[in-house]
Amino acid sequence: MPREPAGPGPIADPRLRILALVVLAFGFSALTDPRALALMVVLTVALAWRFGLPPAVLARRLRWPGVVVCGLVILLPLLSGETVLVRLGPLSVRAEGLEAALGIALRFLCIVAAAAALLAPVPLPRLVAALRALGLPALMADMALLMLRHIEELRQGLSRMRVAMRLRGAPTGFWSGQFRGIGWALASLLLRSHAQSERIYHAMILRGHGAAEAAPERFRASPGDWSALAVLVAAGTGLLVLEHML
Amino acid sequence: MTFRNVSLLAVEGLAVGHGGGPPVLSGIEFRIAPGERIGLVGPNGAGKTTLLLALTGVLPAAAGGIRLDGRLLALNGFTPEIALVFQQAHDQLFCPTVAEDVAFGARNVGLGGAALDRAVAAALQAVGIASLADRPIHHLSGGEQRLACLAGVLVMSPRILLLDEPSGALDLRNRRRLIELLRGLAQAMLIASHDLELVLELCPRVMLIDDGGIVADGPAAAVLGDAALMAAHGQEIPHSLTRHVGEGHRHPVAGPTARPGKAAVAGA
Amino acid sequence: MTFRNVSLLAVEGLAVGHGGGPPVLSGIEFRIAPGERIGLVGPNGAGKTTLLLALTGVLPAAAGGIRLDGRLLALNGFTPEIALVFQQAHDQLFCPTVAEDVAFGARNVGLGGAALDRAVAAALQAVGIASLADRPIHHLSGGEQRLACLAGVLVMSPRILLLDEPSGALDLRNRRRLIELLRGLAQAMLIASHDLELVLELCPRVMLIDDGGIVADGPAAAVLGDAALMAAHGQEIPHSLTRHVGEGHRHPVAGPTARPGKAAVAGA
Amino acid sequence: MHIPDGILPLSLTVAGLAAAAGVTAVSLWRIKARPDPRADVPRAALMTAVFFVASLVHIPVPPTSVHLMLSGLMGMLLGWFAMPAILIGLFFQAVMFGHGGLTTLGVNGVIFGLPALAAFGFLCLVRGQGGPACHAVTAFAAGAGAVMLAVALFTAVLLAGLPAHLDAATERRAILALALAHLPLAVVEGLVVAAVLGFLRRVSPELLRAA
Ligand SMILES: Nc1ncnc2c1ncn2[C@@H]1O[C@H](COP(=O)(O)OP(=O)(O)OP(=O)(O)O)[C@@H](O)[C@H]1O
Ligand SMILES: Nc1ncnc2c1ncn2[C@@H]1O[C@H](COP(=O)(O)OP(=O)(O)OP(=O)(O)O)[C@@H](O)[C@H]1O
Ligand SMILES: [Mg+2]
Ligand SMILES: [Mg+2]
Repeated sequence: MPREPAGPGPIADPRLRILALVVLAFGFSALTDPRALALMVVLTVALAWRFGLPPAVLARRLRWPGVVVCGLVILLPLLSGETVLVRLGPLSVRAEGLEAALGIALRFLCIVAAAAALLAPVPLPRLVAALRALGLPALMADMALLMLRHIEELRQGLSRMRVAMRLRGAPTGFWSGQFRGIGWALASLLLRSHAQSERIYHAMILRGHGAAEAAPERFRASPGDWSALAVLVAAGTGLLVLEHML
Repeated sequence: MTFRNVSLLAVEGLAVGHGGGPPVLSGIEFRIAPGERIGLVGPNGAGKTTLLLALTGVLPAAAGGIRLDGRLLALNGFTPEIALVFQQAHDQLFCPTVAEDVAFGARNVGLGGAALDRAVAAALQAVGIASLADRPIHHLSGGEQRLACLAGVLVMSPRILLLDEPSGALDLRNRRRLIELLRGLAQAMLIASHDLELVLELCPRVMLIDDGGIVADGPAAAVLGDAALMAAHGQEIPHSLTRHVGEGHRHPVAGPTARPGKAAVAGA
Repeated sequence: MTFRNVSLLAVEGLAVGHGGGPPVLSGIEFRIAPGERIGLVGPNGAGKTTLLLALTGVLPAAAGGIRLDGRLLALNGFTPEIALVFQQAHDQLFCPTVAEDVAFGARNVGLGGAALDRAVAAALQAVGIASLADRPIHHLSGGEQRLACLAGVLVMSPRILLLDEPSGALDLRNRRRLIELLRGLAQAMLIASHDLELVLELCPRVMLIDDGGIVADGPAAAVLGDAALMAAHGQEIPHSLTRHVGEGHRHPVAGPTARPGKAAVAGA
Repeated sequence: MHIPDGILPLSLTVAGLAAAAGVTAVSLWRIKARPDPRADVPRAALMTAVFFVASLVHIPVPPTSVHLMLSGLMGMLLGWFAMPAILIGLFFQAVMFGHGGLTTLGVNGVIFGLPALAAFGFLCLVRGQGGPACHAVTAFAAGAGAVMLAVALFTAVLLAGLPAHLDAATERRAILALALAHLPLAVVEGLVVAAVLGFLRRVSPELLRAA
């Protein structure tokens, strides 16, 4: 089957995208020195530009974890450290805490941006296949693919069931005993899925599942992919070395 | 006391879609009189289910509104007068046993104690599954599940029943039984179905929807018997309206399969 | 080269049930000739799905056996000659995209590389959904899903197709398209359906099952047109076999709803 | 309770990854010891999908709304499949919504996985004892307990990973505040889990034994 490239950017092979991301993300997470952090930001901006990361994609990924990070970034300067910079009434902003908070915010932003730039364009099933090729156990890869396949269907099933509850007057609000209703809807969905999974297993056997060791999907990395990976790995390790030398 | 020109439900210039997308239906305009039974037909993805959901007030209207007895329906309010029986029975049944599932709605319209028990028993009796009261929902056959759904909404004494594909997956015996049951109910009904024979048996009036609006609304025999209209919207005339002489099985309209190169895309 | 008395599949005294329970069907005995199309009708819970599953070898036989070309079928073995299209399309499609789902079976019959790609493309072409190859499975309409299921089994070049309720949830346009498609295939087929008009159009021979066995097996018009037999097993004669004169909608047999006090219990 | 990227030092994220990999290896080894490990994959995958979807449901808890965590329930229904299932779920949450993080996948896996396995062990211990009321109480305890255990692990990891300028009193206050903030979630989750298990026990007890 013809395969479209994994997305914009110099790496087409999703396996190499994952490897590059692992090196960069773990490398970034070890940086604390302000100069290393500055270089990290420069590298991330270059990466986002080169891989064509749309700002909307990044913004969507920042929403969830952003809450936790924002909480820390606001609290840390007030709670942590001795050197008081500014007093705001009963609160005082301290240097060590501020530094730690800035580090956290920058590392968080850069890792999320790098992950979004490298992985967001790769379709999820392809990502799972790439992980399988990198050594993810077959059992987990199969689970992941089957699960992906059913998420949308189940989401619609659950929302239809909740509409059905509301149409028959299920009260909303905290103290309405609706937990039992939610639990029952969830249990119904589980029962249904259990029966369905049996039929799916039959469908798989009927089309030869396990009859032959199906060949895992092949990936081909071009020389260009490898050189781009080498550049990114060198940049990531370079930052780590810099952090330790400074 | 039922006057045809007294409308129970009035839909006025309604436009409705899913989750902020473009409207699936627009400019929908019709009235339902008390006790009236209307068939709703149209191809896969025409918006039959969408229309029924909109009438219950679950989907926000992009334009227009729905009036019940002249009062405007509130979004996401609870309107026990309008009841929906879902296309898939298992989406509607979520309690462990039949009796509990029927009691769920009854409790929410304010019944309790002995009155609750009486109402549940009466509803089960009405659809003829009194003997299944204590059976777990998941051990029922398809036909029984659909009857349980019906009992679960009848117990709230609705004035309008919205039925989505009521005969789907039923065998002919269960289908016939369902038809007899529906024929015996006094409520107004809107029945969405691909089963045109069922529509023909139950509904004096039929609405055909396609291309985001109502394309025909009139007496059942006139709408369903109009070969040109039906063919234009991917339907076939029901067998019982064609003049068959038992000499085989010829279909009156070749239908859109005659157009070459068109895949079976409908719902998109 | 197709002789009616050369049997492709022979079922001999088969009894089969679910998970160690009592057999749902027993004493099943019939033969299918190459290229023959047989309809399988019967009420909800009669065991149509069970029989089709048994024929593929995923359900253990309590007695008897199934022979393909004279060889006995092994339990849970892989027999690409016999292909089943499930009642619920979404149970059968488990890969992320249409092309991958079709390739799944092809890979397991030993295809690979360019031959695999060619076989997948040919199968998609045959059912007319070549343009949907890279679409995710859950973005397909019901009709398209069923065509994808069919492509997924056709790619393994089966000699017998088992179809479970192929027209369920399809609108008339998609149903008509499916009928034309099936009519054009050379494989032998066993089609379980409540849609008697479809059975009548496709199958010269019909088997009626009920009460745990085959109660009738013969030419379609004879079996489906036998009012007494059909009524006794909760069926109705299809409209196209009754001599209608378009004067309304009367059903020829009152059916078992005439028996009082009998709930719509069928599947149990 | 997902820990995002960028907060924890390298040593902790790598240790978390190693721990998660270890627990997963043990789980896979136990699964492979079954007569037909493949037969359970569709079931485990589908149930995982149910949990993934259910964890996106908002429940109003004044003044905000919470998401179910459900790791206790996963442990009780999936058994040894819980850990691989949780890792897969976390990976997709991170990749699809940015919920959690990629470097913290291992740490988060431990935070959610250990309570799941603890609930599984708890269920094995008390299996089949007492009447319906007793069952409801154990189910509530398992559901709510799993949440509290996860909160404890979350807090411990966070405090270990933050810069060491915090004094002991601040740490104690932070732990207390976090525990109190999650109390409503624990109660909600306990109630939902009790309802799910009560339903399954009445309607389909074999599902509870399947794990
Ligand atoms: N939850 C949803 N989100 C977005 N779009 C939807 C949703 N449900 C339906 N649609 C779209 O709305 C349109 C109408 O769908 P609807 O289900 O109302 O059709 P229908 O007439 O009931 O079809 P069928 O005969 O197959 O039941 C379709 O194009 C469908 O793709
Ligand atoms: N997985 C199962 N476990 C136990 N019993 C089952 C199972 N599936 C079906 N049965 C029972 O076997 C009998 C035959 O069911 P089957 O699904 O074969 O009927 P059917 O003819 O296909 O019905 P329908 O027309 O509704 O599809 C029924 O009594 C049913 O309750
Ligand atoms: Mg619909
Ligand atoms: Mg069946």
